[in-house]
Amino acid sequence: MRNVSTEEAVAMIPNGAKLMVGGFMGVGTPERLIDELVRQHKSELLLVCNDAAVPGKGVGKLIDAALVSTLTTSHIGLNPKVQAQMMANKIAVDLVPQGTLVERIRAGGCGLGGVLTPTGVGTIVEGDKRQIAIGGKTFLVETALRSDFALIHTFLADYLGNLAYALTARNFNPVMAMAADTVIVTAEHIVPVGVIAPDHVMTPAPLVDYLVANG
Amino acid sequence: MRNVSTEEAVAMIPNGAKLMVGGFMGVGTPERLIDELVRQHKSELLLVCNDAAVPGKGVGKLIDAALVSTLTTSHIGLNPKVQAQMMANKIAVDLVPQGTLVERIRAGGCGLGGVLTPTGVGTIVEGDKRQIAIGGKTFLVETALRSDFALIHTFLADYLGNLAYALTARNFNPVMAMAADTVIVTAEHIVPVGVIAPDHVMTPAPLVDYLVANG
Amino acid sequence: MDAQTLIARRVALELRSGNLVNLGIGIPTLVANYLPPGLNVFFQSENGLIGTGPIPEQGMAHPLLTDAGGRPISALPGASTFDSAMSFGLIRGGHVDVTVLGGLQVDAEGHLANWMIPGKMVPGMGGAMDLVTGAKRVIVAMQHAAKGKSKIVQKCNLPLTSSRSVDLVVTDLAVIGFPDGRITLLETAPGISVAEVVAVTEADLLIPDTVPQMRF
Amino acid sequence: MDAQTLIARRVALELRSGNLVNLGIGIPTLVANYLPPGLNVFFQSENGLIGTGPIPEQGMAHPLLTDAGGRPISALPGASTFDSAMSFGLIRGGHVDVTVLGGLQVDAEGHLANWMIPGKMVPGMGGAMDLVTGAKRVIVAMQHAAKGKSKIVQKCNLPLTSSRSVDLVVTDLAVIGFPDGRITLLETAPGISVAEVVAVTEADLLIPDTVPQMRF
Repeated sequence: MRNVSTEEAVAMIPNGAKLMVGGFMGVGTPERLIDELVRQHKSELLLVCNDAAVPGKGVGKLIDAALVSTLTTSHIGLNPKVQAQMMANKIAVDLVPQGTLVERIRAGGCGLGGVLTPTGVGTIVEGDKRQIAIGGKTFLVETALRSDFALIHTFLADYLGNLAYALTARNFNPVMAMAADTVIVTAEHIVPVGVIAPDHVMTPAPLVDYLVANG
Repeated sequence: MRNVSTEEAVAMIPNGAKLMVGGFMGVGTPERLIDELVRQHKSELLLVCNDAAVPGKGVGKLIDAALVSTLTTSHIGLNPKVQAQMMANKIAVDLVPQGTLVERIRAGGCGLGGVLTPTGVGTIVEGDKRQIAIGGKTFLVETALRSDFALIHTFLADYLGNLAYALTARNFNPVMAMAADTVIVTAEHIVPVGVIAPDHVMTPAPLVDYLVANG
Repeated sequence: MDAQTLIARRVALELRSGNLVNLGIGIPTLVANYLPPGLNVFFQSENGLIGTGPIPEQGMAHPLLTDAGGRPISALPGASTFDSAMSFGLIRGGHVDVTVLGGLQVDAEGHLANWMIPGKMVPGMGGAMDLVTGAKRVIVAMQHAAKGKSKIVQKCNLPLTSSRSVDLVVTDLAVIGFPDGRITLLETAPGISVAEVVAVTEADLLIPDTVPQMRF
Repeated sequence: MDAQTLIARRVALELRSGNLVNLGIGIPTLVANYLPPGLNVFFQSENGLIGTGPIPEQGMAHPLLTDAGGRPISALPGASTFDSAMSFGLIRGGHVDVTVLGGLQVDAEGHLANWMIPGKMVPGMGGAMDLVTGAKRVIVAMQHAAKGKSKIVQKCNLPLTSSRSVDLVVTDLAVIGFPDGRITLLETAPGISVAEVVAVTEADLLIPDTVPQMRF
């Protein structure tokens, strides 16, 4: 694990990078990294996140700045700018059921090729996905998702990079922290080793590549 | 959630039941329930657990008493009695790679039909399992496992049934607590609601059917 | 009593002590306000919480504690938090006893459409597909008709949320169920006749000999 | 220096600061005793811990803190615990930088057999299949021969642990690698000649022009 500034962290991300960004309606999203992505104008991003948040918040700021070319997500209903960019063919949106999205990311992080889920069977989510019958029940083969970078926000991080999330800000963060080649973390509080008890660590230190230092 | 005595808890389990039992080499195994299974002589059990422990400890006591007809597990190397019962055709042992075993149980608890894993490809674990190629890589289709009962041991349980495990005694317990029709829990400490902070609950209360009361 | 309150109160009667319940956005959210006295249920918020409580007092909200719509909530004693993999493990794995969702259409087979209107509105399915597929019991809480058109249709022409049929539909006019797989009028709202329900319902409802008035 | 110590010390040189390392039972366990000064690695115990420390002082052991063999261990500052799904997510997902495992046979293609001898010994694979399939780097630490028979064979006749080839084999006689997919003698143990290694090795080793002595 290395400590970096916000600028250094975002400078590592090239245009066109595939990013997973933690958060649910902007709660648990690393806002400092999002702001810096906008400031450095990283564009053509392939974004994977639970939802499109709202304009001006969380990943909504990346949409505001038109930096996203492809969005893989479960919900865009509260961000009218995504709908507008879709109509104008400025963004491609791949809608994935929320439980399927998190399992695909988990699979990517855990070395699985994918999972078999009943969700989406008999709906347009089926598309041309493979189907498998087990015990008379049909499942869709949903394949693993990975990314170049995961941008993670945590409540507590210790000096080694152990992370503990708080309340509903955990959401996609721990799963994404396993599914990217490079994991960059912002923390509300950076604390000495031992402040987070071993049983309360939610993302173990070896998963974290970069921790954004306090300014 | 209901509080029950050890006797009541085990009386619910019929001969021939399929049981998942938490623990890893007997660490994190609900010993009181195991002892009571032996006392009530519940037999022909279909047992799913990480390993066969050692004689006289954890699920090893069920083997000692010859109560297990089928054992699905990843390791029996430290329990010579399993080997002896195998040779005598008194127990059928289905060996499953540890990571595959825990994913199959997780799938059972999470409503997935199974997972696609690279583990076992090109080995005798392949058997007649379906294989799926994704992105040029081959995966085995490993199907979900569920059971009639999960016997769980926790460090802390609160009055509602929220659970927090300690140290390496967590292992298979939280995953099994999702994958059984009936979940029975023993706790080292039963504590008031609120002693376990919401962020530190590892098995939420609604998953627990029965908590074994202090004697 | 307005229509939304009636629906919410009627749905609340379906909950049982100890149930793990997930409420969707809109009318379903109101159900939590009308629990019968003494009934203890666990409410799940799919962004990662069991034990959601009411909107916090002024100045007590925490930005890291919200519902799935991003609005501040509180947590009750005994609450637990978890990540999205666990949250949907609970949902898809059948651990949620009851989910209450809004709907655009429910059809004679009990199929629900509630996540998009092609060419018009594509909010995304969020957690709805997992909830309908995985919850033990699915209740749809919605207006009986929209702009004069029945939302209880013979066959959904909007994209389905799941191939799994819902268990109960509660509207401002009626309670509808699917005993033996037949769409059936179970109760009528106060002051509404069976004939009135039939008149505004596109689906071909089975009408039992006696149809009681809606409890609430 | 005895054979086991030599092997463990040589393997320890392969670890890098910051590595997440999983050590199997037997000789691999000894590797933790010979870390070069200043090297900080995380040791994982697959029963659910990162940050394993040495055997606790007399009277300090806790029954809920053991290694994968059930023996008491301690935990270092910064340790973390987790369930088996997470533990094997780390292993299969490529988050373990190095795993060191014992072996029954390694063959010319780098295939490892280490979990059963049909008809004789069936301990089960435990976590070995996931470790060999998923870890970034797989090192086998074992005696070169057993009962006079080479464990470095042309082709494994025992059931394989994985179709993935291992990266390095360290024995009491040699270090063997697989550059360009060819089984190659990389180092010889102190006092052992190339000819001696070749004589006790069934597999057809590639011998470079110069073969240095084993570092340790």
